[in-house]
Amino acid sequence: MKENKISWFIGLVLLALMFVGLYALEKALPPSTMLFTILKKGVIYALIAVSMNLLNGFTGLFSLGQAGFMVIGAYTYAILTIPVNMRAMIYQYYDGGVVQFALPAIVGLLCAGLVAAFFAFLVGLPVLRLKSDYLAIATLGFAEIIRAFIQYEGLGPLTNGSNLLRRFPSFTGILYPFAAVAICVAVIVLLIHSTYGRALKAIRDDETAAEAMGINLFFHKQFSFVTSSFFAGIGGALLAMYQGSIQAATFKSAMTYEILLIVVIGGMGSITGSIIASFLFVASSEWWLRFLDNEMFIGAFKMPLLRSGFRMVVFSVIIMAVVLLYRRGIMGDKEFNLRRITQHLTGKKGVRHDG
Amino acid sequence: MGWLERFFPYILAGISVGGQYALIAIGYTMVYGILRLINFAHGDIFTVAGFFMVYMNATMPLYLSIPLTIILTVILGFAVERAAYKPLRDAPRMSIMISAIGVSYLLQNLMWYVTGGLAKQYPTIPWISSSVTVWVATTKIVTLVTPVLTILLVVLLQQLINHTKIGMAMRAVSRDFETAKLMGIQINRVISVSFIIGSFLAAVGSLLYFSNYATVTPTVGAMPGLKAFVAAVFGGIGSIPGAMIGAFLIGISENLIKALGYSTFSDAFTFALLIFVLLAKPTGLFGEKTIDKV
Amino acid sequence: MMAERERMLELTDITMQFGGVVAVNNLSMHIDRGEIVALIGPNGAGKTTAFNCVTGVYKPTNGQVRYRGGLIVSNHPTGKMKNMYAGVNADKYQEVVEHTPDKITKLGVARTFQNIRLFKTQTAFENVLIATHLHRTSNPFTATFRLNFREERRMRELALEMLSVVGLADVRDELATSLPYGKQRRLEIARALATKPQLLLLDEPAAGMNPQETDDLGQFIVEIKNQFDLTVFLIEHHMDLVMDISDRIYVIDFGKLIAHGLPQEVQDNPDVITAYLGVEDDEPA
Amino acid sequence: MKKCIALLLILMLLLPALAMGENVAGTITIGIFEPASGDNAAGGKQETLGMYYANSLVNTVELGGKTYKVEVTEVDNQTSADKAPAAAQTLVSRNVNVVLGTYGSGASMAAAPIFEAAGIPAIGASCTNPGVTLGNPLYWRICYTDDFQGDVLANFAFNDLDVKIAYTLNMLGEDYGAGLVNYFTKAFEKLGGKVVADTFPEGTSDFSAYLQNAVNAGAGVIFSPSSTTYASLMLGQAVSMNLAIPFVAGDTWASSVILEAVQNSDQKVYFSDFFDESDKDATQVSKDFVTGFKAWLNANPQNLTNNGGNDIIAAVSALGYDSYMTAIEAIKKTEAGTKEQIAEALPGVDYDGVTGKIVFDENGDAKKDIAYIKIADTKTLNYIFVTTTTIQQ
Repeated sequence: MKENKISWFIGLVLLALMFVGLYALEKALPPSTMLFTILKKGVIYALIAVSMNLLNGFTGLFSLGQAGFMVIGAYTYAILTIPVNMRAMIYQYYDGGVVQFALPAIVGLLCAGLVAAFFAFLVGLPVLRLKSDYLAIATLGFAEIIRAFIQYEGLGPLTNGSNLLRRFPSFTGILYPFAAVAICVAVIVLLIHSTYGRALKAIRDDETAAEAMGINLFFHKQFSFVTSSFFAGIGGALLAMYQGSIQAATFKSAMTYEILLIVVIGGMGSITGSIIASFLFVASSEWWLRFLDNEMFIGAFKMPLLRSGFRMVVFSVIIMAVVLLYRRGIMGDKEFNLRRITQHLTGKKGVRHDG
Repeated sequence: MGWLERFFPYILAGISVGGQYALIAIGYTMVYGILRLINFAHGDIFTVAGFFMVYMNATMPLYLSIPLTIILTVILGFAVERAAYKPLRDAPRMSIMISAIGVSYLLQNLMWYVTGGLAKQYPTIPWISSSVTVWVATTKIVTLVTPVLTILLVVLLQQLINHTKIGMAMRAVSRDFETAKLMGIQINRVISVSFIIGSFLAAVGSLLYFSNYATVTPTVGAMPGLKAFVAAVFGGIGSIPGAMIGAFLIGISENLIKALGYSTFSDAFTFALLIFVLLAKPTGLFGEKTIDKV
Repeated sequence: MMAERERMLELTDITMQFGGVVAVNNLSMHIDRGEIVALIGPNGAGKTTAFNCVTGVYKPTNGQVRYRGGLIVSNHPTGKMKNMYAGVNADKYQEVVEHTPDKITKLGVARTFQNIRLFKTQTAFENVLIATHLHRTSNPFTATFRLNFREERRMRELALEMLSVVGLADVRDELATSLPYGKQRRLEIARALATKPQLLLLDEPAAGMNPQETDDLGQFIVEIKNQFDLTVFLIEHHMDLVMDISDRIYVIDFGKLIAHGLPQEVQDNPDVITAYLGVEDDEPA
Repeated sequence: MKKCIALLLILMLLLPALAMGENVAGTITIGIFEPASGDNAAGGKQETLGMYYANSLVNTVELGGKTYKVEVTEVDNQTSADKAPAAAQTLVSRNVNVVLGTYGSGASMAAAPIFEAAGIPAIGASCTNPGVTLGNPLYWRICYTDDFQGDVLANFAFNDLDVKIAYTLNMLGEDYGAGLVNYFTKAFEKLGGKVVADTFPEGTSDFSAYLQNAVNAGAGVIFSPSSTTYASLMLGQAVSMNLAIPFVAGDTWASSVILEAVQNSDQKVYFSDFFDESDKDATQVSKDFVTGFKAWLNANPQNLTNNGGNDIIAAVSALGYDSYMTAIEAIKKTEAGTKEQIAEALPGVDYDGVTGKIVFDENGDAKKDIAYIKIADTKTLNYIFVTTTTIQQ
């Protein structure tokens, strides 16, 4: 117990240090630097990855519905928070749409989570009775169904159909998303170490034994599913804020696969793993490798192969390499709590160990 | 206009689409039956086969390019298994599946890079590409050929699986991987064979598919791939006839949905249908029930 | 003397049929409070299946199970099974009662598993701790934000107590699966005890133990029985263990009850002897 | 082995240093924000070609006696609303002074806030959705907009083709098509026509059901503004069905992909376009452009493939050219060509482009009121100019 308290304390200190670091960073560098974009997107992906890890890594439920709950979150947020005077312009084909009020961003954010959770509850009722891959394909299907409904012309006045939603309140600095994600992840970590979290792990390890110990399978699965979706919804809303505009068409199953990649590369059942992985993933796909897309001359010598699209090829090769070399992900199911090293190496990357 | 007369063209299209799904679905279902692996890369192998054809046809006549396409595709499928799945045999199931997603990612990006993301026109294969009028519907001959060929291939495949040594081995492995291993069945050989067959059918599928829809893009395989997988699950993943029937059902139903004017939900409907089937029969229409021992 | 005791568990006409295979055939038996009753039989006689019918893992094809007078399982053949049903009293138990295993555990029936089923990724302590959840009152919210810390402390104390009862307190932080076989068995018992059961079902607790360990286990079972005034329902192969500790013994073969009574009676029963000398079949247990 | 990977990842941390196109004093960087991959890669590449060609002609400007070098830097936005922001951010981080693009309005709208936040002016070449400039003060546009285009095409279908029932088909979840269909429908119904609407989900290959729907609806024309990828699919099947119904579509269909799809068939395909290379009474500017651009294309095989394997000039190339030149015009009006100065200068630009005169209205839209309607010639694989339509708004 005591040991646990200490680690919590150190965790909080690290968190504080991280924010100080971020603040300093923001003051030091010009806002246009790519680093901030990466940090923003990375931290948001981190939340989504962690939420998916809660389901796939800690409960052993193989779900592929994440994108579906993200899109719900994103749209809920957008629909609720777009300033009224903008609506006429954005819902250009639906004369202003039906929603004619705007909630403050933070409320919208919460609603995003709640609505996603609510849908998860409905979806979970039938689907969670399915096992492993069948559950996966069923959840994948639900994500697609949700997308179809959002794009449905008939719902246009609410969702703006196929068209973008934009001009909803967003964040400028990097502190906002980091704070939001930090809170959410902290809650997830607390949950995982609570009695309920232990029950989830028990289910993952051995359903039959868990049930024989008096753990109600359906309730706990449903609980995990709903919680995960709640945070996926918030993640979706944050993603919307980060992008500044959203379109249902972009929340494809491919997005879920990306998240799943992050989770597995990070390590099933490792929070810190998911977080580290998402930063690496975002940074290498969006930033570090971009130069590969442009023809480059070193002196008179034209670098071969470099042309648009090459970035993604290299990126996917790296992913394959990581998958093949780190079978259980870079973290396995361990957590990153070598405190000094955390602080030293990745403190800036927002790694929160969870004692 | 009579009911049948009105819907005939849709049903015809549906059957043909179903046939194409089936050819891909079998690849999924065989691999799953043996490795319990959702081979996400399968849809992309199908697409790559399309590009093979496009590029080779530019340099050589059909009677060379068609067999070559099939061979290359088979080699690709085989190589993918050896490179990306075999090393992970004893790794957790999830990481093999991620490897599959990775491969699919890689193939798509490679195709994008090579083609520059531009749509390519598929070569027209004489005879099957030409139009024909069946009662009230005008369509390509390939539309009619596809389902027939599909059923033919499935029957052959069933023969292979039920009456040959390798087929027996396959069934053994899909029943009980470990025991089969202990019984001295060369697992790797069996797995390779199933990938080869799967890729072969994917190649044939892509020939038929793209002679019908003559545009090849790097992502064109994604949707048929997903639908085929759904079909495989629908029919009870692991069962080949199941996959075929599932594919035809999905193909026809989604076309009828479009006919009824709910095209917005044609995909959604497919998934809804799947979920309902799974809820009624948790292992699909023809999947065998499993009692988990305690 | 027996008569005064409370009926802890009563099986009537329990039949479990998988397709054509009749794993348990028309089994009726009872256990009274404070008894140690053993169910024995050759491999694949259907012992574990009987257990699974009691604990709600399987839904028997036919028959009833009463726990302390209350009906916890009741079923009769339906659908396809109607025609292929091989047992008796097909339409005697019209009402259908089924509980999920967790529900039955909550009622006070705990079990261990023949093929050890510990939570692999967790320590010995956590394994037991999970079982203490049964009596928690906290909801997800209070649990997450540690508003249930008192309860949490109580659970941990209980878990630790159970660990020391089975003498594993010293290995509390070791990974459950890293423990030696015998200790894993004991851990399973500790885990079962942590659910505060009244009826304890032990599925071959001595499997794979040497005579010495088996002896200790025998004494241990008696001890915990007295300490927590349990009733014990035991499946076992080690005859001497069974003979030592059980008050009564039921013998089944091919799912059918072939003998029951005091250890001595059973031991001398010719059917039992033939059953045991008879060739073992390989039908799944 | 694992160490290697780790090392590799660390190494990549350093690479961006190479990538960063640091803005040297004395150069003005123009960011090209276009799709090089994805459904709209074909169009994006053609538009980009126009810009590169323009750059090859004009790559220096004289400002206050000082010669500034004009460089272009390109980034692929995949025309997807979720990839666009990061791509836009990349341009921002390369300190571009002005942005050109993009093909596909969705990506423009998605990126607009980011350019705006960085104070970088952007010039849309072919993004026709009104939303691009509407409420985006730093976004300008040199082509006509969907409401105009929809109007034009509706009138063309109703009057010139004399059709009373139209069948519209656009991709579910794609804003370009949805928008154009919306305006077309409004206009067509105002004229007294009847519209049967249908949408297809992304990834559709089999359009026979939809075409059949069109037949059953008794449609006289199929209005299907969609990416060329899907266009060629539906045209291919229309051909094999011997569909008698003509197609009408928006600017995206001005692509050789379409021509190939209807090769040697008698399928009629009309589409509106920004510019006509074979225009008899074309201005000298456009005549020069046509000859010059063709020569430039043929000079470099890579360019030729990016243009779709032939030297037919796509209107988007012309627009790409004009967008670049417009930027140059604006830059010429500044002292040092900073992004702020360019943003100030743009509203005052008055430039005779290849695609017509470019003067911006208060929205930031070029006052364009002419659309070229063309039909795809299935024999000679070329576009035939049908009519120009103008609508006073």
